[in-house]
Amino acid sequence: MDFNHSDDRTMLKDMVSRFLADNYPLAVRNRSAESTEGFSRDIWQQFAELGLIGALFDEQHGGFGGAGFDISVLFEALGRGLVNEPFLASAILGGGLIAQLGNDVQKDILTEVISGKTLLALAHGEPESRFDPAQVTCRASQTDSGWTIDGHKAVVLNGDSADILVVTARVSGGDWDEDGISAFLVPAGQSGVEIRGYPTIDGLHAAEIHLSSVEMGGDALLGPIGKAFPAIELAVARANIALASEAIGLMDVCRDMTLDYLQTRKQFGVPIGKFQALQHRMATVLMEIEQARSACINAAGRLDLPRVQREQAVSTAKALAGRVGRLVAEEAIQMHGGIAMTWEFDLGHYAKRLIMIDNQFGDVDYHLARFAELSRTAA
Amino acid sequence: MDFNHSDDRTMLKDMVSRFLADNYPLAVRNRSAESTEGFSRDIWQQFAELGLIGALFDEQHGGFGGAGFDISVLFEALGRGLVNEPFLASAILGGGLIAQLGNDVQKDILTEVISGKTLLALAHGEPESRFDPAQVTCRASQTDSGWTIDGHKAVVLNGDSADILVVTARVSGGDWDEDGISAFLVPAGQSGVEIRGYPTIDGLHAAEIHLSSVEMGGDALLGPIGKAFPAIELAVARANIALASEAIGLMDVCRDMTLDYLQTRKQFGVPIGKFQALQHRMATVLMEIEQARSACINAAGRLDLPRVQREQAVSTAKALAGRVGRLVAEEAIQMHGGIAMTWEFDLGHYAKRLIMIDNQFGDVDYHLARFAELSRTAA
Amino acid sequence: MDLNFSDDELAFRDEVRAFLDKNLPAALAAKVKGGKRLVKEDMDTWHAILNRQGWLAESWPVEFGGTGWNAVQQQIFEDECCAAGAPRTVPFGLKMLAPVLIKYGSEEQKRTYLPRILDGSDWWCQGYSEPGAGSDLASLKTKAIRDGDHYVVNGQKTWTTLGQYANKIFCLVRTSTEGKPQEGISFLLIDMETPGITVRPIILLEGTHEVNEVFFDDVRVPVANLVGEENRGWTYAKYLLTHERTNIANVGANKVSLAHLKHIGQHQKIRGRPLIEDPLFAARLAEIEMDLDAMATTNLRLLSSPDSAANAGPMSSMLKIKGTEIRQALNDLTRRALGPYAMPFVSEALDTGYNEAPIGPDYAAPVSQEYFNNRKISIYGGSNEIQRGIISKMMGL
Amino acid sequence: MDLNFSDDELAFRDEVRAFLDKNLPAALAAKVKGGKRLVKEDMDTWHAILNRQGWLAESWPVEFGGTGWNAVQQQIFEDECCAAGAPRTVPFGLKMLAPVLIKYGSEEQKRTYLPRILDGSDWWCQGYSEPGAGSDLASLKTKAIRDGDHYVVNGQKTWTTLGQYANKIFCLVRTSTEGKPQEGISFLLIDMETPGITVRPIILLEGTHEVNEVFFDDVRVPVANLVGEENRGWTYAKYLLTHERTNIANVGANKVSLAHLKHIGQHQKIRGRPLIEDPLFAARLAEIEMDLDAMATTNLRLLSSPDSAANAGPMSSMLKIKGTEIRQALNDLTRRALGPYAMPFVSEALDTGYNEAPIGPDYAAPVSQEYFNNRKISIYGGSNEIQRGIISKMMGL
Repeated sequence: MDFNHSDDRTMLKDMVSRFLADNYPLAVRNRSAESTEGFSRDIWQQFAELGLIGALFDEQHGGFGGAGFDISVLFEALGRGLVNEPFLASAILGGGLIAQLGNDVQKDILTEVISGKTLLALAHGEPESRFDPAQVTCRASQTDSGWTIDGHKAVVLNGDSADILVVTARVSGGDWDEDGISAFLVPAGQSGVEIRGYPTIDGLHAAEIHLSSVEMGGDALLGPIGKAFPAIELAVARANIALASEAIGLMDVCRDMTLDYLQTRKQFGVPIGKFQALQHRMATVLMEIEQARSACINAAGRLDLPRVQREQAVSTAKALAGRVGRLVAEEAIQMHGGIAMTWEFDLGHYAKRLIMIDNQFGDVDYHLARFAELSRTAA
Repeated sequence: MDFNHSDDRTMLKDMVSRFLADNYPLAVRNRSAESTEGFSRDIWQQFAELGLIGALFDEQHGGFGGAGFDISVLFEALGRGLVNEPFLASAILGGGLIAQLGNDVQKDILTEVISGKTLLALAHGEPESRFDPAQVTCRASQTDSGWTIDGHKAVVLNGDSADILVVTARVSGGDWDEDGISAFLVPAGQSGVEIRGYPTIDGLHAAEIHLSSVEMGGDALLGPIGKAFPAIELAVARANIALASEAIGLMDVCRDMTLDYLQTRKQFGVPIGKFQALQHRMATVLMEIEQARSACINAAGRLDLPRVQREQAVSTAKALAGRVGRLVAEEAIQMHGGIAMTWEFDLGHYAKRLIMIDNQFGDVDYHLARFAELSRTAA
Repeated sequence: MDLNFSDDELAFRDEVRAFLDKNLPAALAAKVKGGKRLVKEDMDTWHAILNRQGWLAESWPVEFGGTGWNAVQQQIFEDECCAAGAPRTVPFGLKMLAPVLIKYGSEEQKRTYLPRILDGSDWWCQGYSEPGAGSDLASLKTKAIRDGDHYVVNGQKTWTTLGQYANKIFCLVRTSTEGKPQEGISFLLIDMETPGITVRPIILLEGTHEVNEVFFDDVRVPVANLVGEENRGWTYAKYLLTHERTNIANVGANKVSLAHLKHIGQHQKIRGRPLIEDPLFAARLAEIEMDLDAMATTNLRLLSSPDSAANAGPMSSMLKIKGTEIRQALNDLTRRALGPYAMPFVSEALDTGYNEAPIGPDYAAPVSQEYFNNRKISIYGGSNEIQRGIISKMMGL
Repeated sequence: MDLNFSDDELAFRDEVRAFLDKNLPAALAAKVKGGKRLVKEDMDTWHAILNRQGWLAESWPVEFGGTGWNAVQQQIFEDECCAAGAPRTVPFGLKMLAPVLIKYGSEEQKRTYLPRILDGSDWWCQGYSEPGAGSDLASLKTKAIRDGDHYVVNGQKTWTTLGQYANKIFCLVRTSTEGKPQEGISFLLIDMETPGITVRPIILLEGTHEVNEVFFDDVRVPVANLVGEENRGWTYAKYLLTHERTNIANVGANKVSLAHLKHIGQHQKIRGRPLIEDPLFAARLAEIEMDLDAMATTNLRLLSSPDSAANAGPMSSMLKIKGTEIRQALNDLTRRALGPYAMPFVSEALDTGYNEAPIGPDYAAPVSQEYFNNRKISIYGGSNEIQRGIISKMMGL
């Protein structure tokens, strides 16, 4: 047992932190959040050059990382910086599926992804699928020349910037069957693909994507027909580790800002941090963050264990990120008082992202129920 | 709308409070809890003479009350006194069923109940029925001369003191069907009835009752064959109002004791009530008790409304009693510290009863789920 | 004890319903129910309609143009208005300044200002908080120095809600630095058009403009605009804080939110079945519904209690804390009910005249914004921490 | 970062398991697992077995007869002991007094007392709390006045756990009333058989006898029994409180409780189906299981952190608070799992030799008692409020 990060990961973390401190002030981030795509292409290129995208892929796919702890170390740092560039969409989700399912030709795309030249997005969720990774009603039918895809994909993260969409569609089975789901590579400009991008409340971008008789060649299919679910589940698992880790970074910032405020803001003649009621609540905040951090470590460390153990750890990390994230965001705002309610003060932006993480890939209740179901499977 | 109690009920409340203050010190109560039956026959007789049992029955049945607010006013006062005499078992549960289902001859028993001469108990719950009022596996089969009853009744409140048991048994249908349940009057001494009484952790008494081929005449049946469920549900509703009201009385005592302790106990040179963390928690305790009290008022006031409204109000009162009761009991102990952990100090005895109320006739989660189910029925 | 409305109360409720049915513009109700942004004109419209009916000043005595309704009637009126989708009236003149003027104002002030509140000539805003004086209001620094027939006011107020629409502001200002901090405060009425006043918007974390900073730079205010006595403003401010209890718990609005959340729960799906049938969601919803049902009774119970006047402070505090807790719990569960559709945020979609199709279900657009915006309700008007302090004092701690 | 046990750690775990398998008496393990009351003989038996193996003093240095195990090894040992149903060793001599003696005791004291702790000759109890000095330990009043070669001790200690079995007590006593209250405290070793000592049982709210009051009436204690220097006892007591961190979170015991709760959840039924399949129960259980799983890592992470020594105080506090919260949540959910069968309480059923059939399921008897008894764990050893205070100091508040 060893709870220290390897030197490589420590270096990665320090490098990202330094880069963000020097190049990524919140005002700049908020401006890029209001741009057409919701992030900065220029910064993205710099991230690529620093090797940050490569850190999310293993050597076999042209990267130099890709393990659970690579994800957690990087996303915790990205969270601290409130980074809105499309690491999750392009590398973890889109890239993750290609790395798992792609043939050699398809995998060539990853080189471009890692270099930041090509952007991916995973068009998987649908208007009624909520958090269920197996609910796919979008249809792909086999034709003489390949596939025709129809359906509506919802809240596709960075779907409005992607060059290539990884689209999931059902080739067989019922609406909620794990079996019968395939993934396809669909260029964003393909005829029949209609993309409506929009900002999100936490400074990201997403899109509603309508696919109407989108004709694709046979080479668009990723992996064996109808067998994409395990890869989707694993990509979602990695996404949840990323999100939970990002949440840890955000929580650390919220806690530090609040501690700082409690020490400097005076009311009734003393720093408000002298009020015992706030002290005790801050002690809870501190403890709970450490619990959420431990859950993240567990999930990252168990990513390669058998499915049930892996998924239970992932659900734990995400459930704690959701529960503790809400506690931290709400307490940070409450203890700051009015100032935290303003756009000009940094805290609110961190808080918005922290809360919204709970609405991505499963909220607290989803993961509680899922954990319980997995427990019964295991028993 | 009027939130004041009638003069009659105010008098009842004052009379009970005065009687208990004069005649019911906790030490005496605790001694009677350790007696064979777990309560005092002598005090019970005095309660009867004061008319307290009669207050739980309407005039038609020889009482002078029986409405929701009669139950709530009396049980709140009994809660404040930590009374362990069998009001719930004999008057609300056993008596309640006879009043609803009994024929004129059977109802004659109620005169004896109201005078305190006869004790009843409701033998309804079973080892696996938990809180489900429809789960009855105990069987009653019709014979030439009447009925034969077999089964095991669990945690029958004051089942070891009752003269007559009101036993529920299934005459038809499946284990969880509402239809097909009947209630029978079974003298405790009847052949085949085996009663094992025991104390409970909160100073009451209950019993496991085994019925082996208990032969009863046709006149043992209460009401039409197999149609006892609505009466059982209403008796349980009244029991839950009683329990929730008792909880309010207990909470008031716990709160007052704690406030008193916070004002007098000094640590670090000041009364511990000067510590803001405790102040804020006590404010929560105070508020939540008022919420639980409102829920009790609502349930008592809606007892005569149509079933769904009645039962939702009852579930609300009991769920809040459970949730707030636990908060109050645990906070009261925690704020007192070590002293509250001792037998000699009064608080613990109130806290034990307060917590155990959650384990009678439905805990918080049971009533949350039930409330939700009733909402769907209503929608 | 009787939880049912009396015949008179029922008749009153029917009268209110009939009025709303006839007079509340459908387009306005739709805006309110759809969570759209209201503009000044919307608020003015409803204000005028109520004034025409004589129902604008619920809590004022009849002699000043108020309704003379008792607590239960006021609550019925508020509940019905909420249920119908009426906008809330702007409280600064009607519910905050007016009670102070009625109790402590000069005859002249009452005669001048009360009618102008009713007919909409004046839009008042509140100048209490300052950057350094939030929960600790008594530490305020905005100064008013007597100069002949005027006070000269210098300083800054903040969190001035809807100040961008106001032509008048009532302020707590420091007129003395002697004694306890509370003792040197005065209550001044200031015309916003007086030279030296600057209003600067504060944009909230979710992008809305509700509150403002107001700067005072040598602003000359006639001495006649002092309410009551100099240096006694703290008393008037406290009266105001504890006097206004009707509707502090927001029961009517919370009931509407709950109904809306149930509607959402019926339309959101988990594996094709309504979310509202999911046991965990159903339990969370039940928890809030139970608490709100109890709250409605707590509210009326405390408002109509004979010793309510004596305990006004702690009672307001209880109602405020619990009311905000319930509202925030509703906002949070609504956010969760949406799943991923809580994220999209197209601000323009909340304005009238936005014609594009909604992103996701039509109820989604305002949800997250409301969640974040309503973090304020446990902070302003005396934070919930301050309220807990008031309760604990009342308990003798 | 590596969450897996190393080969060495795995080998150690196997060694512990093999030892427990062979040496832990089955009847004793059954008693522990069944929640039965342990008597002195049970504790003595296990103490002797561990001592024979040389594994009694996990945290002592090897030179004094300890194991020399690191934090991870100690945790493995504790977890395995819990899982196997071994009784916990009585901590007062082994884990509380011994570290103080090792760090601050005289050579003579170490030579005399440490072996006697190991071989069971001495059963120590703790004389810290007093009726007026609970959370505020420094305000203690029990006096020790020097009289030649003796201190004369007068006063009263309370909450003395298992004092009914002890032949020795280590006490904090006041030897000076000058300076801050902390400054006049000394650490004394007292033989319980000295004339003037009276032990009076305190019965807990659920009827058990675990703790005692100890009265001192002109008790003469040789000056040689002073640990360290006079008036420096507060330093030694604080060292003790912050030093002992292994197992403060009770991870092993909590895992056993969780497993037991799952067992109960499988056997309790709702409409014929296991309670554990009820969505609400399952969610409550999952919440605790998740928290415990995270806690296990928090525990090891903090224990094995390189800066753990510096942060010993706040770390212990975190582990203690969270550990007790999890334990109390488990106790509460177990109580709820039983439904009405949480009520019956036949005290004798917890004693060995009780032969009647259990009331309700066989796991029911100890559940409620444990719930109530474990309300103590957030009170004693520095209440959770005191621990939160320590954490907030560490955060600079």
